[in-house]
Amino acid sequence: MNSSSDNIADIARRVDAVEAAAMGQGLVRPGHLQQFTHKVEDEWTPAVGAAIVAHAWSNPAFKARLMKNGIAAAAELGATMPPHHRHLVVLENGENLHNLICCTLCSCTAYTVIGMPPDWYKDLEYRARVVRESRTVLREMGMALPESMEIRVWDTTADTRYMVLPYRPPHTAGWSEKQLAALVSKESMIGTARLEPPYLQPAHEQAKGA
Amino acid sequence: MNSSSDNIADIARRVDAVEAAAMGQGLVRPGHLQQFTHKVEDEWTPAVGAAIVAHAWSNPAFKARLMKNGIAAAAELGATMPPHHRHLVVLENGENLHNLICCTLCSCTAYTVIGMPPDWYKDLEYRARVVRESRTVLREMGMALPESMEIRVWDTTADTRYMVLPYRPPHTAGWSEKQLAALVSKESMIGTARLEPPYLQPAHEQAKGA
Amino acid sequence: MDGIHDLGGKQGFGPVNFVVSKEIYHQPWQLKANALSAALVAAGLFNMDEYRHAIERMEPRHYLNASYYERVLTACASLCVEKGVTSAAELEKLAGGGFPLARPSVPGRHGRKDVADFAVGERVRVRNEFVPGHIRMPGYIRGKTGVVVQMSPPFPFPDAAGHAMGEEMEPTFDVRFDTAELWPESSDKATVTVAVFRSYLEKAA
Amino acid sequence: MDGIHDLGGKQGFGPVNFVVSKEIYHQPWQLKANALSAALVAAGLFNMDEYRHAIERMEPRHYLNASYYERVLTACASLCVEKGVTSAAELEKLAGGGFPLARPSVPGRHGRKDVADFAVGERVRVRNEFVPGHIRMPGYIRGKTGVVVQMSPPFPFPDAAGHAMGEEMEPTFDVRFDTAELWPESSDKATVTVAVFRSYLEKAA
Repeated sequence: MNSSSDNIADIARRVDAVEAAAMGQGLVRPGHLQQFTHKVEDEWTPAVGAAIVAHAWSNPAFKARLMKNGIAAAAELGATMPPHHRHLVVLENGENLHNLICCTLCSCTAYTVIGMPPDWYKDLEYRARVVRESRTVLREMGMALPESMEIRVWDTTADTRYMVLPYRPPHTAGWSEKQLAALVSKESMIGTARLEPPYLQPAHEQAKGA
Repeated sequence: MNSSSDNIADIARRVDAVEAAAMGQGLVRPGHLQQFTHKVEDEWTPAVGAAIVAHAWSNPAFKARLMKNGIAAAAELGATMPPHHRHLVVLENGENLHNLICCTLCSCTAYTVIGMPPDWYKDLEYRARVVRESRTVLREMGMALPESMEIRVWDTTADTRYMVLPYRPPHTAGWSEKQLAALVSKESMIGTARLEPPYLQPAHEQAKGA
Repeated sequence: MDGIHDLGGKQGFGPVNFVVSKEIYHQPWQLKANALSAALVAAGLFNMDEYRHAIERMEPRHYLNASYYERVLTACASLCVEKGVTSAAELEKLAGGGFPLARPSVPGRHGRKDVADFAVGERVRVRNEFVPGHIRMPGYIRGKTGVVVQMSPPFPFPDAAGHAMGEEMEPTFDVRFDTAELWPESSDKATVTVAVFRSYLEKAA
Repeated sequence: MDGIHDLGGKQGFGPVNFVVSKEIYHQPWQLKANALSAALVAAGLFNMDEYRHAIERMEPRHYLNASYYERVLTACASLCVEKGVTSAAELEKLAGGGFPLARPSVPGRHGRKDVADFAVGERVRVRNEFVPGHIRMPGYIRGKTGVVVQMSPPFPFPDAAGHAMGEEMEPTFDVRFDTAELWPESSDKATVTVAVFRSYLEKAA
């Protein structure tokens, strides 16, 4: 790769080197790491998206606004997006319609709304395969969709960001928004999970976390 | 890559493992390594191709047969090709025409005639770039061809094998076939070198071997 | 560029390692690298397209071997060097060893001024273009025909922005392709919708 | 398959490391691996297309990281396991550690019976096909138009032979393409001539 490739510095030391150089030029302020950590851990979590989903399920007028202008509707619930995310498009799943998000060229997501992208979303396997073999990949990931289910894959190649509005499980009629939000996972807003039976397994998290 | 990828066995031991397994089934005979070594070192050398080139330069009737049926003409000089090399096409360079061989999908060559492929021929850089940027790649490799020189690249995607018949340097009129053959390098039969001034540098081999 | 990063539709990869976990970073340096990239964008040292292109310019083997956050770091380091914040030698000294950077950039290009917007429902074709610089057209849609399903507000044209050639604003069109158009007889039945910049598109014949 | 091995025209790679040397192997194991592949082909354990396809089926990162002769070895080992000469566990035991093999094969395909030979000088188009198994059509010529410059004697059709589906003999046609057709405005002026099997071709419109 270059003349020094046989003796590459430890990755942690490489990070520190760039940080030191940037700080030396005043490009990075002291405290930036703490601020970023706070955002990642406390602000940009899937709970933001889950609240949006639960509100959209419960309030048809909000849902209509959300489908029309995602960023503005999300802002009603206090959600913000970074300046370069100029458009939020919400993709509504149906009983026989499944939406699925990816980014083949890098790993873009609406991270302030659905949370930071999972490892598998950023991995080469997902990026390479999901556009061409969506049904196969989803089945391998534990969700076997019937042939009658239409699959729409969305490749995040520009600064439009997508989030999936999951199909509301029929057994949740009458639930509070708080109860509904607790159901909504990051995976369901990416489209690698659905929330209604038979797709949602009770022990889903544990089974896949092996 | 697989579950054992964190503890991959030494490559020499992996070779020995496959050899032992194949020998155990009688697929590889004792002595095969010595026979193969003899072929690679003493039979499949660029001297075979150089003799063909020198004879073609010196004998127009042979050259005509060579251009028509490479395998049959090469056989006249004792050169053989493996069974899966079913066709040898000879590509004649001219004063303003340059042919260049590659194999983008793997690293195929007419190795019994021009010698085993060099490292750089098998490297990803040559395979990726030479079909799209032939003039640039040749210039980077030390041979700046004028714009007036037509370049024809040949990608060895099937079992037709190619060899370049270099342009005979004008100053070699009257030379013996032996003298001529001594001029002809493996690189000139691949097409990453030419033999006439100003392309042939006296210290070519040393300069490039750094 | 037709780079190694352009993975959509590439075959030979194994199963997705689908682990559901709340853990975002597994090592402190990953968080630090991510924070650093955010800080440098916020400071205006580079824009998102320059950042993405710096990742794409990594030597292909380095790109494929590196983890996501090593790619993030390599882009930050490469752009810091290219923009004069530091030097490769200084980074290697600070890091105490080799520091592989991205390979050099080539010139970018401007967007087309002669393309009108497309209407929702219109059939469009992705131009048969080969762009050596930054471009956000995945190779699998080149020359392919699809239908516009929606239009976005204007974004900076990546082929210019990725080379610091200014913010040329143009909309993208979400174009829906059948997988049968993209990979005939060699894909699962589905549609793939891709956000395509106006300059990459032409009316379908 | 649209695999990582299909490198023609891929951008982002650096200069060719052009070293003129008479040395063919740099380590004894490289010679041994090469000898082994020759012996196993001679013994009839596998044909050249199966061998090439086993290399192509290597996990993409493994393929790019491996040296040429590690790829040779991996193909031999994978085919020995797939054909029952030994097992993966036995190889790992013999080698004293992990032994990464190629990923599994998918079904191959037969050649077309409905294609006539093409004449020298005829304009032909490479079919817009996406074949998940072994194929010797580099991706950069898919859908492209060129001119036949010569025809070869018949060879085994790789898409069948690479999957042990028999030797279906058909000729290849050396088809000459302009680089301006292959990579418009993004290539050096030249022609590239590719040996293309009859089944991959159709008459140009």
